[in-house]
Parts: sequence; C-alpha cells; structure tokens
Amino acid sequence: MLNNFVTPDLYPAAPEIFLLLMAFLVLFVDLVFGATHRWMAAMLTVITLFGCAAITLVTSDGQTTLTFSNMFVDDLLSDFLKLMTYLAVIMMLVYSRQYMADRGLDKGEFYVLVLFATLGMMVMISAANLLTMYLGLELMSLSLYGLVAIDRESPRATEAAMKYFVLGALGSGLLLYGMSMIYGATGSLEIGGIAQALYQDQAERSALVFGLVFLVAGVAFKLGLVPFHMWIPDVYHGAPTAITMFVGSAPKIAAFAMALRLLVYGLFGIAEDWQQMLLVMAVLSIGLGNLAAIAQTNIKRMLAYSAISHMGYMVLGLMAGVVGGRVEAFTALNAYSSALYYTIAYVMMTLGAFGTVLLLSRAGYEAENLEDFKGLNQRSPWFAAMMLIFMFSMAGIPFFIGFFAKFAVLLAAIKAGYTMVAVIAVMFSLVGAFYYLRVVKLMYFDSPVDSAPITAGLDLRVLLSLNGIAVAAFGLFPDQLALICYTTLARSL
Amino acid sequence: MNMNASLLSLAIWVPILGAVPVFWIGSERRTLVRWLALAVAVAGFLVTIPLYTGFDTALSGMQFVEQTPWITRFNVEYLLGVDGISMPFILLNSFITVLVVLAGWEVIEDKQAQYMGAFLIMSGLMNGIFSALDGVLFYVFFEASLIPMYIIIGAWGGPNRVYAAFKFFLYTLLGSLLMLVALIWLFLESGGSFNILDWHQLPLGIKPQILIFIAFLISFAVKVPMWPVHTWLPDAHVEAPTGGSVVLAAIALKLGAYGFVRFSLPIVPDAAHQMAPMMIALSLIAVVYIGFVALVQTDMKKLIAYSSISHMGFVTLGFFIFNAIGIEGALVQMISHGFISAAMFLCVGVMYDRMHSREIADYGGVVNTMPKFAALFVFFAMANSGLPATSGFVGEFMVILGAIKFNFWVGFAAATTLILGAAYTLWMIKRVVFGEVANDKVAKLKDIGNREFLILGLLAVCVLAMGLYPFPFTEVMHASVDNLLKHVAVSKL
Amino acid sequence: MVSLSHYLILAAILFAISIIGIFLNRKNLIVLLMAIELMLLAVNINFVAFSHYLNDLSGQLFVFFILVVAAAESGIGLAILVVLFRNLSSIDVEDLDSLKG
Amino acid sequence: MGMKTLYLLVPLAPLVGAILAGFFGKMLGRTGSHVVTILGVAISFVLSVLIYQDVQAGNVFNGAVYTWMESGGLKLEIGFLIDPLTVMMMLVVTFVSLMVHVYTIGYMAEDPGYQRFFSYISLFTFSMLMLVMSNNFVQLFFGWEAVGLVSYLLIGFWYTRPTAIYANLKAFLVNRVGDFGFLLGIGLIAAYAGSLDYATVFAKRNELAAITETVTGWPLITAVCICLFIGAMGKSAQFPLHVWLPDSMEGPTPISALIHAATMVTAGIFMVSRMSPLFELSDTALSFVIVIGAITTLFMALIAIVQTDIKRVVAYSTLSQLGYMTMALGASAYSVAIFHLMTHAFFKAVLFLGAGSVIIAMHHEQDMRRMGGLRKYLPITYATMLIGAIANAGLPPFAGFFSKDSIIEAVHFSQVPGAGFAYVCALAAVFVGGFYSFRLIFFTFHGKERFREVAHDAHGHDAHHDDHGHHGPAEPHESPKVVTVPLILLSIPAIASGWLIGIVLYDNWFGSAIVIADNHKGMAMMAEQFHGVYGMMAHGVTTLPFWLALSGAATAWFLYIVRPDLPAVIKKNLAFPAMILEEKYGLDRFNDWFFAGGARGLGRGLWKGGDQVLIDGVMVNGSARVVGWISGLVRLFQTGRIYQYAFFMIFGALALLSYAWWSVFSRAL
Amino acid sequence: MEFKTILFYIFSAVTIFAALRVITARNPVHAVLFLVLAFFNVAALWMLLQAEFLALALIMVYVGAVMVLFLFVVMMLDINIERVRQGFWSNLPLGAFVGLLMVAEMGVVLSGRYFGLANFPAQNLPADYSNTKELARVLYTEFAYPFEIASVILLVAIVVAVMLTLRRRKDTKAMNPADQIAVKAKDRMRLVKMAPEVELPVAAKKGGE
Repeated sequence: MLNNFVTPDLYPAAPEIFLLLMAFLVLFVDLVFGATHRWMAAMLTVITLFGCAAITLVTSDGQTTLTFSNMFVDDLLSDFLKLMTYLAVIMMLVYSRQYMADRGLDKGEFYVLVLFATLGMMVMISAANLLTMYLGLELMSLSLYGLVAIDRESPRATEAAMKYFVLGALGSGLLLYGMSMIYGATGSLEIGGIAQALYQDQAERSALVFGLVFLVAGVAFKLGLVPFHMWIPDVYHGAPTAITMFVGSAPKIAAFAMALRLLVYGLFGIAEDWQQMLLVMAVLSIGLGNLAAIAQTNIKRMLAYSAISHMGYMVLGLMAGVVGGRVEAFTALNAYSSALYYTIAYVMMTLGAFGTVLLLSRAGYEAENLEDFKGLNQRSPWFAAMMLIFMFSMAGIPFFIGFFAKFAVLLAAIKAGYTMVAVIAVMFSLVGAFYYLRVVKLMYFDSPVDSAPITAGLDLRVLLSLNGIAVAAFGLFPDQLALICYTTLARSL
Repeated sequence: MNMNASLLSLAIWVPILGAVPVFWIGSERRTLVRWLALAVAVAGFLVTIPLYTGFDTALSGMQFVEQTPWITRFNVEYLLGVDGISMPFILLNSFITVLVVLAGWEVIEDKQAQYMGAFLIMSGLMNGIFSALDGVLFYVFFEASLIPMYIIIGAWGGPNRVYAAFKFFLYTLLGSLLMLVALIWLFLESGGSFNILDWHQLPLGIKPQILIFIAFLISFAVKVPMWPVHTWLPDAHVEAPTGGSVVLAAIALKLGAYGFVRFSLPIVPDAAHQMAPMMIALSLIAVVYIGFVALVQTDMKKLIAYSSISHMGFVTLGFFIFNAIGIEGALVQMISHGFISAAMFLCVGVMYDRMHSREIADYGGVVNTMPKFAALFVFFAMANSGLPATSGFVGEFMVILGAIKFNFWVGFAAATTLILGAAYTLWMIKRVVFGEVANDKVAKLKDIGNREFLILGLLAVCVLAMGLYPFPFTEVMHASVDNLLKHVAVSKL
Repeated sequence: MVSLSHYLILAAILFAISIIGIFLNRKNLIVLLMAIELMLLAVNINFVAFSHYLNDLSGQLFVFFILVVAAAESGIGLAILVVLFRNLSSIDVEDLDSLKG
Repeated sequence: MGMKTLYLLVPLAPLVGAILAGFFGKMLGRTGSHVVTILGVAISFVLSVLIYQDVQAGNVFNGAVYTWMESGGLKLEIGFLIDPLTVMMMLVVTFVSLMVHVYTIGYMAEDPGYQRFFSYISLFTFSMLMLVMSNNFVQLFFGWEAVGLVSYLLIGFWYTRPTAIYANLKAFLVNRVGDFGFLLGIGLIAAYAGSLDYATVFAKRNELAAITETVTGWPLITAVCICLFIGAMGKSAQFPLHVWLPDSMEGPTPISALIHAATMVTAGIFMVSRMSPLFELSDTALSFVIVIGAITTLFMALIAIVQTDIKRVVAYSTLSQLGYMTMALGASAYSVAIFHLMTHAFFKAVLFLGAGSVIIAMHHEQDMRRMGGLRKYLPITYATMLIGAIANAGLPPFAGFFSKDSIIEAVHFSQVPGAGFAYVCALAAVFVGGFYSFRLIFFTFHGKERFREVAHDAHGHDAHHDDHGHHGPAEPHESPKVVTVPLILLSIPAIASGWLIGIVLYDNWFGSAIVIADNHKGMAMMAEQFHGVYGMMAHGVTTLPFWLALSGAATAWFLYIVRPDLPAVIKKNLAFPAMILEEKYGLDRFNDWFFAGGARGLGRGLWKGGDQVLIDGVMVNGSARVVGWISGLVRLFQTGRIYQYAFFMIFGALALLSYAWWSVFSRAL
Repeated sequence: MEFKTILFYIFSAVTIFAALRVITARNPVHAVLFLVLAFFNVAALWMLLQAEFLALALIMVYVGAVMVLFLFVVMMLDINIERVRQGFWSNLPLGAFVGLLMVAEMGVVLSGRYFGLANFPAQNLPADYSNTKELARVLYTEFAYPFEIASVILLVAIVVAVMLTLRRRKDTKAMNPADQIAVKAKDRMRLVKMAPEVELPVAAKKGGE
C-alpha cells in the first residue's frame, strides 16, 4: 500500500526544519534559564534567523524543487522572500529588544511565537498546496494573535487581539470557503494542479469564480485591502509598538507570497476576474487609507492607514499582469516584479518608521502620538533625518526607495492601460503626502515638548541608521533590487 | 581625466556632497560652518564657469553630455547635458547659492549648519534639474528639490510658515505627480526610453499630445506659477527666510518655465500650438491681474512675490508666441528675474533683519538712515519695473516685441506691465524708502555693512551688465532656440 | 437522490447564518466565537461533500486539518477572551471600542 | 581722434562726472563734485560745438558702437546718428545743462545733497544726449526712460517732503503711460519693419504705409504714429498726460529749468520730428497731434492765469509752449517745432532760473502774493526775467516771437483736419500767454512790496531744510554771480536766437533729417512769404497774434498795476470758471479717483475676491477642507465595533460575489 | 425519495435550526448546546457522505473537547444575560437581507441547475472500504508535512493559551527554594558605622535662641 510513497526530500525544507528545531530549543532554554537569562532566548532567536538565512542561501540553487508530495515548493522566489522575511524579523527583534525589556514583555514566549510566526510565513511562502497555504497562514496568524495580546495587562492590547482574532477567523473562514469551492471546481488542492485544470479548461467555471471571490476576500484580508482592512488600524494601534512593527512588516511579505501563489501561480487562468476585483479594492484602499490617515493623531494608527494605502499601491502592480486577455510574459513579469519590489520597499520603510517610534519610547512612555515627534530635530538631528527619509520615502518622493517602488507600480499599471487608475492613485498620494509631511513638520518646525534624552540602545540606533541609509541608498541606486525582483520572478514563474 | 566630461556631475554633486561635512560639523561651530558652506558654494560656482567658457555657441545640440546607465531595469539613464537654454541657469543657480550663503551669514542664528546644508543640497538638485536629459532623472531632481525647500520654509520661516510650507509642497507635488504619469506614458509609447531627446522625435496623435500637455502644464504651471495656481507663491515667499525667498524666486520658479521649453514645446508641439491661446490668456492674466493685486499689497515680500508672478507671466507668454525673440526674451527674462527678484528679496531681508517687519506701513524714510541701501533698493526697484539699461528691461522688451509681432492686442496687454510694474514697485519705494523718518525704529536703522553691500553690489553689477550688454546672454541661446523653433514648427501628427 | 448541490447549499446556508451571527451579535463575544465555529463547519461540509463526489480523499484530509486548526483557534480565542474579561470585566462587543477612528 | 570717439565722448563725459560725483562725492567734496561734473558737461558742450561745425560741413554720421542684442533676426545696436537735428539738440542740451550746472552751485549751496544733485543732473545730461544722439529706437527708448528716471529722482530730490515724493511717483507713472504707447509703437515697427534702426525703417516707409495691421485692421502707419505720439504726450506733457509737469515743480528749481522746461519735456517734440518720415505718411496721426497740441496750448495757458506760485505759472506756461510745438508738429512744420523748442529752451530756462533767483532772494518763498516790487532789489533777475517774459509772450524782436509766429502761421496753413480748431486755440493762447507772462512780471517785480507784511501762516513749497531756518521778513537781495551769470548768458539767446530763423527754417538746414510729404505744403508756403528777420518783424506787427499778445500784456498791466483790486472782484464774479481753472479742470482729482483709486480698488477686489476667496478659499483651502471632511467621514466607518467591521467585510465579499455573479452570467449569456 | 435523502433533509433541517438558535439564543449556554446539536447533525450528514472518521472525530474532538471548553468559559465568565440580546432585533432586517442575498446568490450558482455541478456522480464505495484506514495511509505519508505543521499549530495554541492565562498570584506566600539557598550571609545583615553622638539639629538650635 505504501509502495508508491517516496520519502520526501527534506533538503529544500532545511530552513524550516532548522527553525522548528531551534524554536524548540528556545522554548526549552527559556524554560530552564528564562527568568534570569532572558538574553539567551533573544540571542538564540537571532542566531536561528541568521542560521536560516545561511541555510536558505546555501541551499538555494535557483531551481524549482517540489517536495513533500508536491506540497512544498522551493524556488528562487521563495528563497528571496524568505531571506527578506528573516531580515525583517531580525530587524524587528533588534528594534524591539529594549522596548520589550522595558515593559517586561521579553518573555520566552515572545521569541518562540516570533519564530513560529516566521515559520508560518515560510510555510506560506513555500506553499504549493492550498492546505499548506492555509496551515502556514494559521500558524502565522495564531502566533500573531498571541503576540498582540502579549501585554495581557493592557486592555487596549487585548482588545486589539480580540478584534484581530475574530476578524482574522472570519477572514480565514472566507478564504477556506473559497478554497473549498476551488477544490470542488478543479478537484485539486495543489496549486499546480489548479493551474493545470484551468489551463486545460477542465474546471467548473462558475464554481471557480465563485470560489475565487472568497479566496480574494481572504487574501485581501491578509493584505488589508478595503473593505477587508478594518482590523489594521485597531490592531496597529492597540498592540505594543514592537508587535505592531512585526505585524506590519514581515507578514506583508507572506501575504504577498500568498497572493502570488494563489492568484498568479494557481488562478492565472482567470486572471482577468481577480484583476478586476483587486483593481477596485486597490483604488478603494489607496483612497481610504490616505484619507483616513489625515485625521489621525496617533502615529501607529496613521501608519496603519498608510499601510492600507501602500498595499493598495502594491496591488496596482499585482493586478496589471494580464492585459486584455493576452498573456504576455514581459508585461506580467514586469507587473509582478513591481509589486514584489513595492512590498520589499514598503517593509523596509515601515520597519524604519516604527523603529523611530521605538527609538523615542522609553520605559513607561510610549511615543506613539504625533505630538511626541515635536522638535525631534532639536533633540536628535540624525534620527530626525532618518525619520524624514522614511516619511518622504513613504510619500513617494525621490531619492528614496518609496519613489521607485511607486514608480515601478505606476509603470506597470499604465502599461496595462490603467492610466486613469494611475492618475487617481497619484492624486491620492498627494493627499497622502500631507500626513507624512505633517510628521516632518512636527520634527523640524516645532519645538520639543519632551526634552528627555533619547535612551535607546546602541543596537537600535545603529540599525535605525542603517535602515535609513538603506532606504536612501536603494533610492539612489534602485537598480540592483529591481533587477533582483525581476530576475527572481522570471526564474520562478 | 577629461574635466569637461564630468562638469555637470561636478555642478550637481559638489554642493550636495559638500553639504555632508556642513551637516557633520553642526551648528555649534558657527564660524567653521559658515566658511565651509561658503567654500562649498564658491567651489560649486567655480565648477560651473567652464560650462560657459567651454560652451560652443554654434551648436544647437546638447553639450557636456554624460551618459551612464542608472536603472537598467527601466532603461533609466544618468544622462546629463546642457544646451544654450539650460546652461545659463546652472550658472545663475550656482551664483545665487553663493549669495544665499552669504546672506545667511549672521542672520540665521538657529541651526545654521542645517540651513546652509539645505541650501547647498538645493543648489545641487537644481543644477540636476537643469541638466537632466532623462525623464526620470529630471523628475527625481524636480521632486527632491521640494524637500530642502519645504524644510527651509518650515524651519526658518515666519509665523505662518507651516501653512506656507505645506501649501508649497502639496501644490508643487500635485503638478509633478501628473507629470510622472505622463513621463511613464511617454516611456511606454516610445518603446522603453526615458531619454527626453528621444521623446522630442516621438510621433504622437493629437489627443495624447493634449493630455500630455495638460499633465505637463499642471506640473509646470504650478511651479512657474501661472494664474490661477499661483497662490502658494505669495504665502511661501512671505514666510520663507530671505535665502529661501531668494532661491525660490530666482531659481525654483524657473524650473517650471524651463519645463515648458524642455518638455511641453518639443514633445507635444501640436498640442502646444493648439493650447497656445489658452496659455497666452493665462499669461496675460498673470501680467495684468497680478499686477493689480500686487498694487494693493501691504507686505513687501508679498508684493515682490506677486511681482514675480507677473514677471513670470512674461516668460510663459514669450514661450507660447512661438517666435525666436519671444522665446529668447522669455529666457532672458528668466535670468534677469533671477537677479532682480533675488536682489529685491535680499533688500527686504536686509530691512527685515533690522526691523523684524515686512509691513510697508512700518517703514518710511529709510533713505534717511540707510542711504547706501536705499540707493541700491531704488535701483533694483527700477530694474524690477523694467527700466532700460537694467536687465529687467531686456526680457520684457523682447517679449513685448515678440508679442506685438504675434498679435497687437497681446502685446498691448503685455505692455501694461510698464505701467503696473512701475506703479506697484515705486509706490512701495515711495512708502518705504522716501519720506520723513516714520518712527523711532526707522530712526535707529543702521546702514548696510560690507557683506550686505557686497551681495547687493554684485547683483547690481549683474543687473546693470545684463541690461547694457545682453548680447552674450542671447548669443548662447540662439542655436538652441532656433533649433527648438524649427522642431516645434514641424507637426508630429 | 442527494446531489452535491444539496450539500453545497446547506453549507452556504450555514455559512450565511454564521456570518449573520457575527454581524447581528452585538453583545456577546462568545457567540461570535461560536459563529466562527459554525462557519468552519460550513466549510467542512463543502470539503467533505466535494471529497465524496470527487472521490478524492484530500478534501477530507483538509477537513481534518481544519478541525485541528479550529480547535487551536478556539483555544487561543478563548484565552484571549479570558484575558479580555480580566481587563475589562466584560465580554460585551460594545465595550470593545477604545480603538476606533 | 576720430569723430566717432568725439561722439562717444559727448555723452560719456557727463556720465563720468555723474559717476564720480555720485559714488565718490564724499571723497571729492562739494567743490570737487561740481568741478568734475561741470567739467564733464563743458567738455560735452565744447565737443558739441565742434561736432556742429563738422555737421555744418556736411558730415552726417550714422553708425553703430556695439551690438546690444540680437534675436530672431532682429539686430539691436547701440549707435549714433549725427545730423543737424541731433546736433541742434546736443547744443541746446549741453548749453542749457552747462548753465544750469553753474547756476546750481549757487542755488544748492546750502543743500546737504549737493553732490547727489550734481551727479543727477550730469546723469541726466548723459541720458538726454543718448536720447538725441541715438540712431535707433532701442537707444531712444533707453534715453527716454533714463531721463524719466533722473526726472523721478530729481523731483523727489527732497525726499522727506510728502508732496515731492508724491509728485515724482506721479511723474514717473504718467510718463509710463506714455511709454506704454511708445513701446507699442516700437513693437509695431519691429514687427513690420523687422528692424529698429532709423535708417532701415525710414527706408521701408513706403512699404509700411501700404500695410494694414492684421489684428486691429488699422492702417499700420497711423497706429504706429499714434502710439509713438502717445509716448511723446507723456514726455512732453500733452493733454491729458500733462498732469505730472506742474507737480514736478516740487523739485529744485534748476531741474525745473533744465528738465521740465528746456530739455527733457522737449524729447517728445524731438522724437516726433525725428520720426517725421513716418508721421508724414498719416494725416490721421497728424490731425491727432495737432488737436492734442491745440488743447494743451490753450487750456494750460488758461490755468496759468490763476496760479499764484511763481514756478507753477512758469510750468503752465511751459505746457502751453509745448502745446505750440506739438501743433507745429501736427502742421508738418517740424523744423518750426524744433526752432521753437530751441528758443523756448532759452527763454524758459531764463524764466525758471530767474524764478529760482527770486525764490532764493525770498528765502524759498514761491507765492507771488507775498512778493511784489522786487525789481529794485533784484535788478539783474528782473531784467533777465523780463526778457524771458517778453520772449514767452511772443513779442518781437525776442526769440519767442519768431518761433511762435511761425507756428501760428504753419497751423494756419495746415490742411489736416483739426487745423482750424488749432488755429483758433493758438490765437486765443497768444492773448492768454501775453497776459500771464506779464502778470508774472507785474505781480512779482512791480506794485506793493507785500513780502514784509507776510505773517507766515504757511510755508512756501520750497520750504526745505535750509539753514536759515526762520522765514522772518528779511530784505531780499540779489543772487550771487553763479546765479546771475547763467541768467545773463541765457538771456542772450533768449533774445537773439530767434534771429536764426532764416537759417534754421528756410535754408534747408535740417536736410534729410526732416522729411515733409509733398502734399503738406505749409512750410513751402511760409518759405515763400519769408523775407528775412526784419521783414518778419515788420510783418509781425501787422498781424493778429502780435496785437493779441500785446493786448494780453496790456490787460495784465491794467489789472495788476493800474487796478490791483480788480482781479479779486473778477474772481468773485466769475467764481465758477475760476474754480474750474484752479481745479485744473478736475483732471488731478479724476485721475486720483479713477485711475489710482480704481486700480487700487480693482487690485483689492482681485486680491481679496479672486485670490483669497475664490482661489485660496474655495479652490485650495476648500479642497483641503473637503478632503479633511471626507477624512472625518471615513473615520466614522471605523467605529471600533467588531460587528461593524465584520459587516464591512461581508458586504465587501457580497459585492465581489455580485460582481462574480454578474461576470459569470454575462459571460455565459 | 430514498431513505438517504430523507435523512439528509432531516439532518439538514435540524442543523439549520440549531445554527439559527446558536446565533439567536438568549443564553450563551444554550447557544453552546445548540452548536453541539449542529455538530452532531453535521456528523450524521458526513456519515451519509461516507466520511466516517471525520464524523467521529468531529464529535469526539469538537463536541468532546472544544465545546466543553466553550462551556467552561461561558460558565466561568460571569455574563449578564439580560444585556446580551439588546439591539438584536433592530439589526435583524439588515442582517437577514444580507444573509438572504448571500444565500440566494450562492444558491443560484451552487444549485447547479445552470452550471452542471449536479453532474458530479455520487460515489459508491466498496463495502470493505475503510475511510479511516485510507485517511491514515495518506495522512502519514503524503500529508506528513501539513501534519507536522498542524502539530506546531497546536503547540502554538498551547504556548499562547499558557502565556495569556497562566497567572502567578501576586500575593502568594510561597517561597522559592532556589532563592533561599542562594542567599549569602552578607546580604542578611549589614553593619552600619555611625557616629557616637548625634548633634542637635540646626533648626532646633536656632529655635532656642
């Protein structure tokens, strides 16, 4: 009975396996040394991620390898996305170390859950099957629910966790319903199988489109597109800043991977249907995100709305792959690589922005109101400059990475003939520029209300500086990253 | 190394990179910062001089061309070059920067390093705009120059600086974002080239031409500024510190006008011809309407700002009457306005530094206490009202000649500036400079020192030289303007 | 003869009920959690039905995993609920509105 | 040293003087300053004489100095045209200027702005010379505006006085209105002739005459000439752009003499004469010119009879005389206009400088009602001013007679429409001219010595910061030599320059500089009637103008010497006409209300209503507010309630579902 | 109508009724119990679909464990039942509309009348077919990877649940033996050097004068 079963090749999944083992180790170490040697868990976590990166790099051969009965795919794209994920998580860990420590939140569970969430993202990134996609998503989401509630004394954090949880469950319910329909329509859970069924026109079309609706809704929820965005502001706002940073950064990469794997790899055959849906949601997100952000006084909430709009821009690239029913390799690659580029750029910027918020926070004090940024230039010109870079980058002003991300996406959209959409998008980015400018205004034009010295540790300072410099440097020399994005997709699609 | 080959890069990067040590030294060491900033500014000016001396006036094409791939992914190049149209502005800009640094010598007490650094960066970016021949490169410089200006207005500006800074930024961004869409559209239409010179040759239908023209129009009209998108300028000028006003008036406004000759006219000549009546009407409204508005201003800076708008109306008028004398006149007007408006703002700055008021009503009889200054001020006022033998006359004269050639009534309306310009400028002079000493504050005024005299004197020499012998200025333009006109005359349909 | 459609429509009805439940229930968070269970149940019916009619076991396996996840989810959900109750002394949905705007 | 160098030296010498006195005035000191400037002007004068001789020898020069600019096929050069017309202007300008320079030493002796003043008048001389020596329109416009600038600076010389700085602004702006027309004219020429060089343009005059301006539909040449003449109206203070000239008397008297009587204001006359090849082609333009001239002549003369300020009387007289010149231009008698320009320059300079001398003597009192009987205190001034007044009134054998009589004659012969009206006006003005000239003399130098009884209820206009400080009734005394010598020197040509009439008018002295069309026969007819200076004088006493002038003088004698009580009675009985005259026909009031007030009102309306309310309020801040409002609205959706969030998600899913449904159906069907 | 069909309708009807009651029940305990009822019926339906293992697992795992957990929590938390139903009926119309619209749209698509979903033939499996065995065979081979992930998910659930709800009482009197052993003598007693005499405070002196 088992004779046709081949023991899976574990080699492509080496990073996941390593991470899982290390997660257990962290759990164990925390149990033994937890109370007294908190740094051990932290160090181990960072080492784990670096180890994963090393393994990913070593095992990356540029080939597309399927394993675990075609449930796991290891291609250049997954390697690249995973590396970006590790990077984002490591940065988040460094950024948040002191913040969490100051608040007594740097428990072992924090590190374990971060690792598990990372594992979930990795599973998503490498998912070649609806099931693994779902499980990865849940692994990530459940860990994130827990992390959001990690400050269990805080009513705000628990409220955020509850909202996240309920809406997340609703979101995955929608996703699952869509998956079930697609399964029914194509008879396959494998993404490749679905694509093949579509290609051979064996799929039951009405059920397929029907399932697609729910699938897109689920994906949109994870990306935070209007009208599935409602969780974002509240969760960003309520969660401890470090967790907000986590929720806002690496999972976006995973969500992008999910969108790419499900929609592009799987449902490319009905691309025009989901492109239309994404288009509407993208425009709504750009509009609503930017509009609502204007009225915010809390920077986390503002960044949340900004995240909504940014995901809208990203999706502009994603929905520009197929033009007029004709599949053109160059156009499609161009579009998806622009979306990928945007995602990477956004994660870099958002890490920096939240990093600055963390920089200003200290024990018993959250620098999460916009007012707290007043006069930052007088307190620390260097970090004000960094925040300036992040803000202008987010607003899409050159010479920063955000501009080229937006540029690439707009190029893709216009190439696909959505010129009016592009015009609308840029008009809303004008609205968006307003609130980014306001942050700069507070930092540079106002005098400080809080003259306390910045207490953040050296690690945070160095990382934030590097982050800012990177955002600027990739703006001055955007070519390499853009080429990587393009090549990666070209080799993986 | 062939110096000529990288002159433009030097013009751009010497000030920008020079700003880094200026920032680094910090505002505590004021003397060092000032001298260093001056050294950088002077160096920046010196490297532009070979552009003039080495310029071949017989050539209509681009000179000092530099070409390096920048973003290969989108075929964006680091492509620089100047022709007779753009070259004078690089010199003007670098020259004005030196004056601005000098003008901020003692007056700026707060964050002087940042102030100087911002201006140096600004200067480099401006040079970039004037020399960029790649659409994206142009756009990048164009947008990036908003950042230092925003900070300059906001951080060192007057009481209502925040409103002004926002208005400046958002207004300008509004236009440039549409331009971005147009640039991308052109890139796609031209089969993947961002080279502006390629676009000049690109055949386009009338409908896209008009759309592109409108996109460019909004962008450049805001920058010029043309009526009715001019209202940011008075606010920005009033609130900006003297140096900011100077750069804004002398250089920044020229960017929009420059855009018309570099983009609108050659890329979409047919649309330009079709839209010319509207452009001429708007220009004339700027001349007449704004002339009347300037008349009733009570704030000196606002008055000069409105006068700038009015003068820039001549520039746009000159461009859209499509004859050589009009276009050259407009270009001469731009350079001349660079000197005169800079001088006027510096004059107001001189008084503001002493009295901390820009209200005309607070002054009166300044000549009694500041005879040297008054003489210069009256001289510049005369230049501003277009007195022959000053540079202010040359451009206006040429444009009026061109306009009459084009249509008598257009020339008629344009020539009203002779009356209006004199009326608002000299009425201000009457109230500020002449008369009995108006109050104790005026009585205590000290005449300008050597540094101020040097700045204003240099400008006076420029104004006079250009008025008496404009031949060298027009000589460098001939070939390029003729070429432009020839190009514009050929339909692309 | 019970066709696939019967099961699918039943699932759809359950799905709709659960969704209405989430929407209508403005007081009790626990009912919200139950509605989510109901929704997953609807999905499960779909999978099982498809699995049956496609003669493909993977659908049932999917359900198996959904059950596992649902259990884990309930655990976490209830844990959060408990923490919330400790903080707010209420599990009233209406009381969860300190984050808004 | 070639002639070109000489030509260059003529304007540059005063410029150097101006620069030295202006920038290094403190270093040079007072004496140094007036020495350099006078030296500069003197060089100019001497060189002008040399050039005059050269031109007399038949050498006409027309050449460029340097290329100012080149654009669009239009080559603009700075250059000189030296012909009889130019050289005559050069002589007049440099001579009067030299006299005024010298006179200034005395007049401004106590003024703290001494060096500045010398710098200005030298600069003026430079500008004026550039204007008259130009061989092209650009340079002409340069000089044109430059003299305007210096005039502005000099009217506002005493910058602390509100009236002075009001007057200089007014002068500049009114001149700018003229320049507006002037520039349009230049623009039309450039557009249609493709050159701004006189010679080139005049060479094309016949082609130009045939052109109809495409946009307006006017005959081009008429449009050009009227536009150019509007420029002349501004500079030469023709109605209704004359309003600045009386106010310009706020400046120190020497410049009233130099700029606002002898030279600058005649620039318009000079320019039209220079443009005679063009004006001759358009009867419409000439008609316009002659009518404007006529109105100016008569109506300005009328105002002069009610003025009590000594300088203003002279100023209005200047206006009236300028009107004569303009009439002459309109009658195609350009040479007569230039001739009158010359004679007028001398006698009006005498009058002004004499008035200045009186003012010095009266310690800067300008009101004639506080003078009287001054002739025994100021004999030289009296004598010279009497000469000036007689010349002004146009009585033989003084200079004014010849020129003025010729003008009236020319107008009489003119055939252009409006010439009849002009002739009537001219005759009436002769009477009025005789009256006010002698009224001035009698009022000031004869009759009761009123200056002693004056209680200083009001300061005179010239009450500037002199070191006397007080204005107690002091004994008037004759002015110093630096004042009287120029007066005497100027009064010689004021008498004698008229005798040159034969040479200037009927000897083809101007040669090709002035062109008269064949159908304008006035000059030719006058030439036929001219029988030498004596003949003209002899004939003059038999003509109407002579008797009119004489009766004007007699009336003045009767009213101010015989029955000094009468003027008040007349004024009482003719209150309304007197008021109109005193109000100067209400033009100032109207201008202030309509143009100045209207422009300000319009500006305020556009600013507040257009910029602030419509553009900023509605468009800019309005859209910002709308965005803010929408933003607030959008926030309301984020209620914080889970069920609301869920509803939105469901609603979204439903919308997508509906879309899918629609798309599936639409594709199936 | 064959027997299976009748059963399907009965179980479906009860499921729907129970589901409706779950969301409308006044008392959360009732809601939980109705949910249990729904689960039972769905399990029965799955039996009809020959998914025996899942049917059993649903009852054992869900009803046996998860629902009990729900009951615990419901009873543990002191909930004011009266407030629970407020605002329910006012929102019903909108909710019902949305729900019905959804069902209608889904129904039209899924009923298969137009799109031929009905063409899926019902499967009839051999009598010796063991659903459980088949599942097991695949689960541990082809689905080993998701299986592992599922285990991690459960681990995460445990970690989160423990992290969130495990509380040490703050007022506990219990001693930590490790701490007790680690105490050193010098930490217990500290000798403080003091001046032999204490001067009068300055203020007191001043007061005396």
